[in-house]
Amino acid sequence: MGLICILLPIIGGIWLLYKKRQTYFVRLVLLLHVLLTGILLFLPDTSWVVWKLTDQLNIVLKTDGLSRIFLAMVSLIWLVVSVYAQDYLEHDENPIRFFAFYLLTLGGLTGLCLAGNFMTLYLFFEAMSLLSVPLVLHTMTREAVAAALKYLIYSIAGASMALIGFFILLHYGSIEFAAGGTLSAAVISEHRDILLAGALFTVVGFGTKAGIFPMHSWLPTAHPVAPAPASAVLSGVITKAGIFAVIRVVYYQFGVELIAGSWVQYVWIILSLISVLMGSTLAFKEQILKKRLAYSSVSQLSYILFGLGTLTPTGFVGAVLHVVCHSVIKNGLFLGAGAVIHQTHKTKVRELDGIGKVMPVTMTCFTICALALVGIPPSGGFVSKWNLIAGSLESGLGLISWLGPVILLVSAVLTAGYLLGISVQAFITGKDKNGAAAGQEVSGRMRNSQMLLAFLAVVLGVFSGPLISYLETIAGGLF
Amino acid sequence: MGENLFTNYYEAASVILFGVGFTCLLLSKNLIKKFIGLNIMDTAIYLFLTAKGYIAGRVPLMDADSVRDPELYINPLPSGLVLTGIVVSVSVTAFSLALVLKLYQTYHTLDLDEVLTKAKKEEE
Amino acid sequence: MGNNAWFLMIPILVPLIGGILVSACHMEQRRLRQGFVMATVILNSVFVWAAIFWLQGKEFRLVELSQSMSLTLSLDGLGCVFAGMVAVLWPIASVYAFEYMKHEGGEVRFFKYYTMTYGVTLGVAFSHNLVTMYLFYEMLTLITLPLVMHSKTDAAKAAGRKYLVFSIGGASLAFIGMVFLYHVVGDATFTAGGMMAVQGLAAAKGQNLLTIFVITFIGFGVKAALFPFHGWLPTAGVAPTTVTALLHAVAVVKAGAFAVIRITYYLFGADVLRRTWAQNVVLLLAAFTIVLGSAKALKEQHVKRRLAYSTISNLSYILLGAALMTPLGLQAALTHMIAHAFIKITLFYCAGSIIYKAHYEYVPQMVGLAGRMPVVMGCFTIGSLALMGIPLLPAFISKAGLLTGIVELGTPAAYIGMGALLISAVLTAYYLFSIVIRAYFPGKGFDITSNQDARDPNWLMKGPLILLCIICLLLGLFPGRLLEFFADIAAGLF
Amino acid sequence: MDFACNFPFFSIMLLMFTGIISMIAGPRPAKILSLAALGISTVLSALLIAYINQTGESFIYMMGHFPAPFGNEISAGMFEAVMAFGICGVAFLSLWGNGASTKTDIPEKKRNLYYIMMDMLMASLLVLIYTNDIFTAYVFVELNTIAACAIVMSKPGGETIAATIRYLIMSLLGSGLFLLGISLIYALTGHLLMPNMHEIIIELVHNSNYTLPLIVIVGLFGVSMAIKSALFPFHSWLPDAHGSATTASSAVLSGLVLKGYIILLIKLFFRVFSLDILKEFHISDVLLVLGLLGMIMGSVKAIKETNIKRMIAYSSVAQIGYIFMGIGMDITIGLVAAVFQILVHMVTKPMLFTAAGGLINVSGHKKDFESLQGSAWKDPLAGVSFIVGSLSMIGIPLFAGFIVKYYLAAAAFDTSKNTLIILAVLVLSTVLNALYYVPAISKIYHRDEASKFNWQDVLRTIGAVGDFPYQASLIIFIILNIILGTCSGPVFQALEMGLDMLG
Repeated sequence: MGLICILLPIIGGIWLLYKKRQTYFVRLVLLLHVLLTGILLFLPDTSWVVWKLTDQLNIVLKTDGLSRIFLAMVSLIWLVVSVYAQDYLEHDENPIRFFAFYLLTLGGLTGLCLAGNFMTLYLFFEAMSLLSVPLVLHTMTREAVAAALKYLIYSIAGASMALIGFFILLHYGSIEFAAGGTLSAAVISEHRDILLAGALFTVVGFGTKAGIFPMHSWLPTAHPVAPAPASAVLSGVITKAGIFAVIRVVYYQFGVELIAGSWVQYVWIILSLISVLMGSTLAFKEQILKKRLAYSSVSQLSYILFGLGTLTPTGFVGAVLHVVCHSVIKNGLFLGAGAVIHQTHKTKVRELDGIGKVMPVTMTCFTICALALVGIPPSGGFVSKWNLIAGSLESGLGLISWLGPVILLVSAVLTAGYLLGISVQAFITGKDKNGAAAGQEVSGRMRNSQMLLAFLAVVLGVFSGPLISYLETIAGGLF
Repeated sequence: MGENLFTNYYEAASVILFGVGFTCLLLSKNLIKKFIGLNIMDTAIYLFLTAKGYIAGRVPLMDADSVRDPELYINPLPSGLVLTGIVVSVSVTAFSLALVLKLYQTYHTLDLDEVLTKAKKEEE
Repeated sequence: MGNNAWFLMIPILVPLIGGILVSACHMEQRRLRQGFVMATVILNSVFVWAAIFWLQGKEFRLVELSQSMSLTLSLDGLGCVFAGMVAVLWPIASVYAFEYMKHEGGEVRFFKYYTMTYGVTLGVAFSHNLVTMYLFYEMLTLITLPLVMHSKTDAAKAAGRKYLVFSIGGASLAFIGMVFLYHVVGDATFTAGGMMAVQGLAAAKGQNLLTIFVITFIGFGVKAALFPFHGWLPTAGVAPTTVTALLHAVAVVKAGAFAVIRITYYLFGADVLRRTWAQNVVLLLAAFTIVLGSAKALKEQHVKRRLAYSTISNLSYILLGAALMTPLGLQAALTHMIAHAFIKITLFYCAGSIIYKAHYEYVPQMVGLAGRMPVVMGCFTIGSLALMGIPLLPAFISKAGLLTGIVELGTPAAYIGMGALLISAVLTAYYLFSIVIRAYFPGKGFDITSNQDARDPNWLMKGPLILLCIICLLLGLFPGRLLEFFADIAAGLF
Repeated sequence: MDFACNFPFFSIMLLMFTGIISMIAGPRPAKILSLAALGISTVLSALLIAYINQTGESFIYMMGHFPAPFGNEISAGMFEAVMAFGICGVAFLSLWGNGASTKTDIPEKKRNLYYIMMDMLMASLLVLIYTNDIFTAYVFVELNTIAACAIVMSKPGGETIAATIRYLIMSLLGSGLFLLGISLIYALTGHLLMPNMHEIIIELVHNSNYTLPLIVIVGLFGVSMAIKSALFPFHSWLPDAHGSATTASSAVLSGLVLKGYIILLIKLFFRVFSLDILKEFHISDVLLVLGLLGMIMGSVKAIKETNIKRMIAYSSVAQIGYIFMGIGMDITIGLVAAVFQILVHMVTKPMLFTAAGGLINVSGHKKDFESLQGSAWKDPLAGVSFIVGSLSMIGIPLFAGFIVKYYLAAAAFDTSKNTLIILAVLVLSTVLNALYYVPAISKIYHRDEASKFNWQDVLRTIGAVGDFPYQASLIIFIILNIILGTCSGPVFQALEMGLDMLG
């Protein structure tokens, strides 16, 4: 079942690449994928060894709570964005290729979500990185190619850092995912330092995908050059793959009790806090719209890493929740930005005066998402951040547990600064700036998808109850 | 040291001679001179040998007809060696002079370096 | 003493004679020559496999050199690995060579030496003791020299000279080690787990022993392009691609690695060397070479030289594995030996086909080539992925082995090696994918009409390529049996 | 006093008388005579080897049965016997094999003189090997010098004469020093026979009198012999002499004559002095260093050389370096290795020269590599033996050179000297050897694609090129080389036995 779920988009993509089908084919595939995912959601937990390379190394697929959440998120957003993309790319010279790799990437991601052990995780992680490269360099401009290579290198570097952890685990424990970690107490007590080092490497390595300091610099380069739908999913979803991997490795492999209170945890949290602050300040200073969003991703993702780093159930819940919210929101934002660029070819923030007059829907959705990201109740962002902060207060890390929330709040303020500023510019224009913005509202499809995302952003906040309780059950298994 | 030199002046002289011959053999360009130097060198060594064989106040083994007791004679062996040596050096000298002659006929010079340069030219 | 052990001579002699015949009968007609060479090579591969199946453990003494030294052939597990690998690759490579050499000229000469090399390589694999291996090792150098200088250009001659100096130099370093073993230790027969005598000696004059080991390791490492003696390999890239592919990615260089494994595990013995400064020295050398090779490959714009540098770094993977001196390490080394052989020959053949068809030799020229030569670039991509160590492809298995072995050994030098491996993994991805990506995504304003003439080559070249790719994939998917076999070998040594 | 003890004396006398008789004989009889003499003395020394092997001890033979000092003595042991055997045999092969080229190179009326000189040369060499009396040694050194110069210059042309002159001067210098050394040692010991001198010198050293003069004497002997055997830096005369002479002469000169002096030196060191004394005087260190330098410099010079014969001559310098290195390590195994190297070089170098001669013949009597290109296809046998020689020089197993290298390196492990430096030089020189022999091979086997050459021709030429003796001798040389390379054991034991007979 899971295998079909993975293979479907991959085969679809390859088919598309060679048969050059019309794009309704894409939607068909995606719908099917959502359907399958839906079915998968309600099937019981399973674990299935697909392939035995050696007795140690094998490919395993499993479904559990975490994978369900991520899978649902991924597949849903993919569908939404694809709808938007069809109109966005209608004048593009080579939409087929874009969609092909779009599907392939989805395959990779699905595999990642369903991975049952470290080996599989690594496999699909690499696959997804490689397959998403074409999305980045789709426009084929010089800087696009450069950015793509940078993206590639950072991903590979991250992955190979993670490999260190992989092999240390392979030698000292097992690489199967099991809630609460796989390492026996004896091993931990014996090889503590090695294991901790491995854990740190792995976290930073996978964190690279999530743009953790000091491995963040690819993100603002790669995301903006891609076409808007691509940057949306890159920044909204694919980055979450890194988060997912971190969760898997930390909570399902090394285990909480190894890391809790160790120097690794401090390093981790401090790194994430640094990137939170840095990301939002840079975003604040950034003038190019998409770049600004990218920087904001850096900071937001580090919120999540921070939440995970607290190693508390609440923090965990908040983190995963923020994963979902942020992916919805950030997609919404990018789609909005994309819409603006698509219609007016304006990329700089200060060119956007009065854009709200000509593109009301877009900018409204943009604003809603912005508010959600800042964390205004009752949006999703609020709930997740609340949990994050609560988590850090629970964590009992002394100074950090106080410093963390402060930084989060500061960056929230900054967020408000760099996002709401745009909305304000867009709607409230000075009298002399009248009609500065030309062009008109985007087509129906694009509008709908934006609206849908904005709607989701709010809904997630209001009806977050069931999700939270579900997450708490998961977290219950981990601590 | 000083009277040392004086007492065995034969050796001193022979060493000096040897030096002269050696330098002459090595340094002078002219082939004839080289071989003269060689001869001087040999002579020096013969002098040395004979000096070694000489025992003060005795006579060489000349007239074998009137046999007296061997106490009166000098050590005959070095003399024999010297004779042999002289013969050898004479023959060597003859040979080398013949060579020089031949060389002069071909190259019309006695300077070895010139000869070699010419020989090289001949090769090309 | 097997009654039919003399059969071990056959696989060595057949190609030598065949090669001589090629030039003796002066086969100018291409069909005849190709038929003949192909027949010889395939026949010989059959012989090799026959030997592998029936003659393991047999030994055959050719001649006594002196009281202690004798030329003896025998076949053990390790030999089987090497011989088997060569026996599989040679026929495939020959098919490719037939087509490729058309535009190089001097085919008679080429195939003469090409065939003879086969025999000599097998000789290295079949050696029973150090002096025998030394003999074939030297012969290997001398017989591949004409292949390096094939084009007879000044560059080729210079390369040949460099190759000669490095190889002979390395061999004579190894010679010192050999003399030490025969003279001081008294024997140098390959015995699993190292010779007792050495272990006896290890107690007595350890330092001297270790020094000699390092010298010997470096000496044989020269053929495996170990820093600081790696320089010849890129220079030798002037040779025809078939040579570079088969010899300088597989036969010759692997012979070096093979020799290193021999001396480490079969003469000095891992137990004597493990956790000594000697091990650290060789580990660090290998690690440094790994990084250096990949870095240089990144800087290099000439495709073949880039691949050559990548060979340098990958060979040091093998040496690193060998230097770990743990069962896992050896197992990984052997795995990587096989894996890299197939992968690298694939890559080289892709490069060769590009040079052959499109006459492009530099990376920037290969922009948008994928449209023109889908098969070739496809194989190239698979090769690149494999070399990067993506799971389900062969190199991943060996890397897994290496890194686990490193963790197992756990000395600082070993962890440095781990760092080197990971760095070079990144670099590998970079220097290979910068080619692949450019080939598939030429970039804006790339006129599709350029490289019109570039086409996929005919089946004589395509066939081997695809076959090799398939083998790569199979190796990656079904490593089980192979690994077990290696594990058995390794188990015998500890 | 067995009859066999006369064999050394016989073979020497035989050669001398052959020389004298040849004066009245024509060229062809002269050749036959000397070949016969050489053959016989080869057989005699073979028998002598057998005899000594049986008795297991060396013997002293008084010429004309006068006791010293009136008659002078021959001392023959295994070492001398083996060397004599090698020298006579190789000389026979070189003369026999190169008869044709000798005929072309040397004018009709001089040829019998040439063979006379050859006889004299051989006789004097045998004396150098056998003699027990150093003054006799001196006399025959001079005779040897003259004869050698004669056979160099026997080939007309200014080049040879010039070479001869240089050769002559250098060797006369050498013999002068040797004579000086002799007279000094006589002055010191009052004896000319080696054993007697030995006793007295042991005594002198024992209560350390006359240390300085002794050092001077050893130095004089060392230097004089070094000059004559072209040890670096006294090698300058060698390439001219050996490069310009006719092939047979070059073969004999660098194969045998050089060795004669080294053998004499070894005898002096062993029978007059002893290893310990040499160690004490550090003369062996000097020899070692010079030997090492020679190994490098000779090869370096050879790499630059474009004239094939000169190249081979320079390689002799390097090979001599090997010998002195072996001696200089002043341990027995090193000496054995050195002596073995003497043998190996005896059989290898003449082969190379003969082969080179053949190649030169087929390529229009030109000696530079450009004109030699592809000559190996015209004379396959020469090509093959050149390859064998080169491989042996580089030190590939199965060939003699490998064994030598092996034992030298082995000695380096045992010696008290700096092992690593010696080994390093050994490695370096191996590389250098390869660096000029392999390109040479590829040159003579070079075949340009343009010239449509036909293998059948080559097959035909195998039998055709060169007369029978030429081919036969080449083949024998190859076989000898491989025998020395593959079953070195017995030879080695013989040499070891010989060396402790000397001491």
